[in-house]
Amino acid sequence: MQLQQMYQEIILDHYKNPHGRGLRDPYDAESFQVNPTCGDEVTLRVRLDGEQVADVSYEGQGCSISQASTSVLTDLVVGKPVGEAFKKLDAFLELMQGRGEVEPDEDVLEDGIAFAGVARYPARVKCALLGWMAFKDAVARAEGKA
Amino acid sequence: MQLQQMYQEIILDHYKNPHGRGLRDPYDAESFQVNPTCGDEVTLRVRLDGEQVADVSYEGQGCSISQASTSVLTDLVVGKPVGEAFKKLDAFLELMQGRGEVEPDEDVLEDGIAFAGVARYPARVKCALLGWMAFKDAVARAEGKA
Amino acid sequence: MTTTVSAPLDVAALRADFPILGRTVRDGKRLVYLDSGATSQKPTQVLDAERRFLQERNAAVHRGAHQLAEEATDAYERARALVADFVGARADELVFTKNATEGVNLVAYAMGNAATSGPEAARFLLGPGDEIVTTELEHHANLVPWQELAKRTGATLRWFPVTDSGRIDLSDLDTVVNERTKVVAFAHQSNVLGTVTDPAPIVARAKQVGALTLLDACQSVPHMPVDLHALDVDFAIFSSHKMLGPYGIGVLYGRAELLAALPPFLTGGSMIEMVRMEGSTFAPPPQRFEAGTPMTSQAVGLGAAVEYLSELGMDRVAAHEHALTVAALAGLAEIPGIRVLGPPLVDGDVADRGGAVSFVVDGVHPHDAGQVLDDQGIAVRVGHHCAWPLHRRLGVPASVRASVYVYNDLDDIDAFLAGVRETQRFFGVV
Amino acid sequence: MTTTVSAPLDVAALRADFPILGRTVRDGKRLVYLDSGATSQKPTQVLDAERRFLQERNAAVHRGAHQLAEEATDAYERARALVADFVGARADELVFTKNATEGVNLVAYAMGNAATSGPEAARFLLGPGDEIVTTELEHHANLVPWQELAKRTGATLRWFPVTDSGRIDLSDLDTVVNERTKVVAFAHQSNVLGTVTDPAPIVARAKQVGALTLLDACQSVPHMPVDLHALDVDFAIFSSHKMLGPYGIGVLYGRAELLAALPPFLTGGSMIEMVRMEGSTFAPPPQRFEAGTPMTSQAVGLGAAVEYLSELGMDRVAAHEHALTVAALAGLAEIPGIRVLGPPLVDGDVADRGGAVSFVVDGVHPHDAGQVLDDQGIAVRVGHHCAWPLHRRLGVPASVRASVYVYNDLDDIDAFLAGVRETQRFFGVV
Ligand SMILES: Cc1ncc(COP(=O)(O)O)c(C=O)c1O
Ligand SMILES: Cc1ncc(COP(=O)(O)O)c(C=O)c1O
Repeated sequence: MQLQQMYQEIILDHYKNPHGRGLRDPYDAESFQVNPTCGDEVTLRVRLDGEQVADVSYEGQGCSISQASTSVLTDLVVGKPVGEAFKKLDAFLELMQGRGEVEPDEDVLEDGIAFAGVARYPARVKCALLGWMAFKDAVARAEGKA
Repeated sequence: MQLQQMYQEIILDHYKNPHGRGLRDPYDAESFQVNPTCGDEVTLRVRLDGEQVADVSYEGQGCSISQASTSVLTDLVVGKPVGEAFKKLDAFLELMQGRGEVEPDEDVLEDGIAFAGVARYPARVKCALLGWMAFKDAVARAEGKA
Repeated sequence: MTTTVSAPLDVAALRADFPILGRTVRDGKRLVYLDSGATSQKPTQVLDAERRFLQERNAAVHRGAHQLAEEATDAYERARALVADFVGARADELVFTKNATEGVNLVAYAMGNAATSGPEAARFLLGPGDEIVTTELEHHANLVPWQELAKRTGATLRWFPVTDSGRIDLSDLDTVVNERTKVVAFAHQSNVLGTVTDPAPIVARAKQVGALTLLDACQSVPHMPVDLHALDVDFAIFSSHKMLGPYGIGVLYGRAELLAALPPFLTGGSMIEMVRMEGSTFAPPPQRFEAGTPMTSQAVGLGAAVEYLSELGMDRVAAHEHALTVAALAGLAEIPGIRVLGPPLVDGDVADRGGAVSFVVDGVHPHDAGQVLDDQGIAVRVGHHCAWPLHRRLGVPASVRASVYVYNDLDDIDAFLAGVRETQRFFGVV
Repeated sequence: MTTTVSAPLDVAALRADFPILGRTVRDGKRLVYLDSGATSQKPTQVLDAERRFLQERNAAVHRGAHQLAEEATDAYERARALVADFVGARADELVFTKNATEGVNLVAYAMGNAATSGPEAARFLLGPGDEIVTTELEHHANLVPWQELAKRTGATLRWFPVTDSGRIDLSDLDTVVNERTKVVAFAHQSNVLGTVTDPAPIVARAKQVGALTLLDACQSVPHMPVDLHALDVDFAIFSSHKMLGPYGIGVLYGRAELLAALPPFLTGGSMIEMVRMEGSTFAPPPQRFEAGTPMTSQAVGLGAAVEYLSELGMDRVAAHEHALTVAALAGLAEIPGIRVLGPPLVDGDVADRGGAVSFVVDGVHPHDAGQVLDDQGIAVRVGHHCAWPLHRRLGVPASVRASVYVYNDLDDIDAFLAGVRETQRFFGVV
């Protein structure tokens, strides 16, 4: 069944037990992103500490894919330098836009490699990217401020 | 050749030697009509004398069909009661919109029956009606005034 | 619904006209197409009509004097007459647009253009203090153009709320539609809930206060007999692609007298009377509203679609869909953890409800539910179905929608119901 | 023109792709189709591509999550990429409209909407004192929308005059386009005269004063290689039906940065970001400008059309048409009593002149001339060809236009020239 390729155990685990969920203070910038076709939304906050991503907190509603990928995002970027976080973002973007043709690098994406199956469903790619786009936007805002 | 059916001698004669052409004073009302696809136009004046069409004068540019049919119009309506003129107008309209299926009545339309062939070319029907529409409009204006 | 019809649709036979239904998806699953509310499939007869036109008599319409141009113009205008006849209107009351959305925008922009038009357009004038009325269950196509018109003119947008069971709440009709109201725009049938609204009380009240009415008939004209003159609305819109016809063409109906006074919207070739560099005058309707080269072959295809539907009989189409809808609702009612949006079955039946069944599965996001259904070959729509405010009103971010048409049968409904149970099983919510 | 091409078009072979050319008209006359300037015929490959799409993968694009919807969306977006590539643009710079006319209206209305939009739209703002520039040879589609925009905003419309030989007169370029100019809209190739205008000086001057440029490429994109990035215009429009593609779809090109700032025009489904009853926000381009269900299968057909044209090679297409145009002009020059509009042959050739040949026959009204030609199976266009001011400027109420495309050959030109002589004979002017 193809479905199992998309809904990997890792994804369902993150969906049922999301990491880092909830909005926290203090934060440097916040981003609100919405998926216009399904109405899914995320509000995501970033706190930077110099060049480090000190915290990412978020709240929102959405499908298993969008919720799980935001949870994975926090695991991947919190505590990392912004430059490294953006490398991961680029790798995740490449994976998701690869139509299932891109081989993910587990060293970079860790649990994120579970989304390889999602990349074969173009309509779901936006779901997987929702939190990541919010992160990108929030960091840009935070750096704009600084 | 189908063409001869459309360009009857009568039509070509009226085209080359139009009756009643030129704008004359006095008049009760004037109408300007244009064929939006080809730019053909006619300015037509009507003078009523009580219930009689006392004069129709016109000027314009257009194809043989539009010029000839306006010439025929003046022959048919000048000196006639308005009611009779409108009966001829209705008969001519019916003929022209009949797609070549309507048998014209020579007693009513006289030279106008020559246009039976034109009715088979829908794109030319508007040409044949240009002067007649101007006449209808001018009479309505003249009567509105009176 | 109490339609009495001689014989039901012969679905097995007519499915042969839709070769796409024979294909498989997702590793060999039979395609169960339940997304006709978004767009319908098109029968071979429609495709053939369009192709025949293009290979035998294609030319620019209303512009040429040669034989091909004559034949093309005849085919185009014949299609207009066929469609007009299908909805109880006169041919010159029908404007071809690119889709239903353009139709609403046409009316909204043309009303805005009344400000720079002659006195005959004064009845369409709109400004601060004036009100535009719509409803909370509208498709975005019948909401956003009015929001924008309000923004451009300073008029105020008001709306009818929606009841818990998903019907337009008309209890404040006389307040919502009042002397300040210029136009009332509402859906004949909701694309999410299937709820059918009787236009009569709204039209009566609008007439009382001199407001215009616009009926969104996108989900009614394809699915039931509709007689626009009998409904007595001022404007109506619908889309070809939802009624077995081609993409790229929709219809705006306007009462003859109103179209005659309405200022133009899109301008350019074929809609003019006279053009000078200094300014232009415009042709009478419907040409005034059909700027540029029209969707010629698509009109011919739409003509073939209404011929196809007329042959089936719209009463029979409605009865058929009603039977499928009742079966779907009855089946869903038996599955715990399913919340159906809109009017429920009462004693095994429901009135004024067309064939759109939207629902949520407790514990499973609609997107995820749709994915499991898709994996089984069942094509449904997930999301807010371009009716975001309605979803907000009903307290759900999104829903799953199954929508039926002439080619669906009870096997499709059974497959769908089994698919919903599989969704719950897959996500472990049962 | 000095296009060097390896081998000329194999017209005899490609005519087999256009079955309509095999039909007869007016009692068995061979059809000589010389009205491609109005609309082109469509090859079987285009019809097949559209039909295949509809019978194999039809579903609503950008809205569904099921497999059909995925495949349909892919096909639609692949078509956008193909067309973008064909005109040297990026896919996200291309908006699908219903025809070219809608494209001009889109820009004109969206500029008008800048008045009620945010600060990012300020560059499009227009009011009294501002100027819009067009030319005296424009098709009504690139004139009337600007007249109406001027009327709505209080801006002033100005225009470049036309020289006796039918070229845009740029001698006052620096006066006509000045600091008050907001937008300059002009045709790449005249649909009446065939005159090709080099955009470079106009674009350069517009940039100097900060004005936008819009290129009407309706008659250039189908007939010659066009690279929009190289031409450096801000907007451009063209129509599918004139380039072997389906009706019901046109293209608006806009530089990415401009589309990103341009306010929406048509509003409704699929172009929104977020909708509340109180107001809405909008998606990024191109979606922002594609409200409602798009012309899905038509986009696929247009994609197939540009593949077909690319395979022929646009250089070869241009060279082929040039040869036919020169033959037609040379033949007409030998007939006394014919006045050709636009640039004449000089030493047997003419530069910057595409395949539209318009003329008047002394003593014979164009409508009558067209009728005689039609009677011989020759389909030409008569009238003002939606360029009324140009005809007024040239001192004729109307003209006869023969326009060629890939499927025409020298036999067609010979038949046409014989037909013109027959016209004179029939009306006794020789
Ligand atoms: C130069 C030019 N501009 C604009 C148009 C309008 O194109 P459409 O009618 O497809 O909108 C045409 C064709 O009619 C044209 O030839
Ligand atoms: C009720 C309703 N109104 C309007 C529309 C818009 O139709 P279209 O997308 O064809 O313009 C739709 C379909 O999407 C609809 O269901």
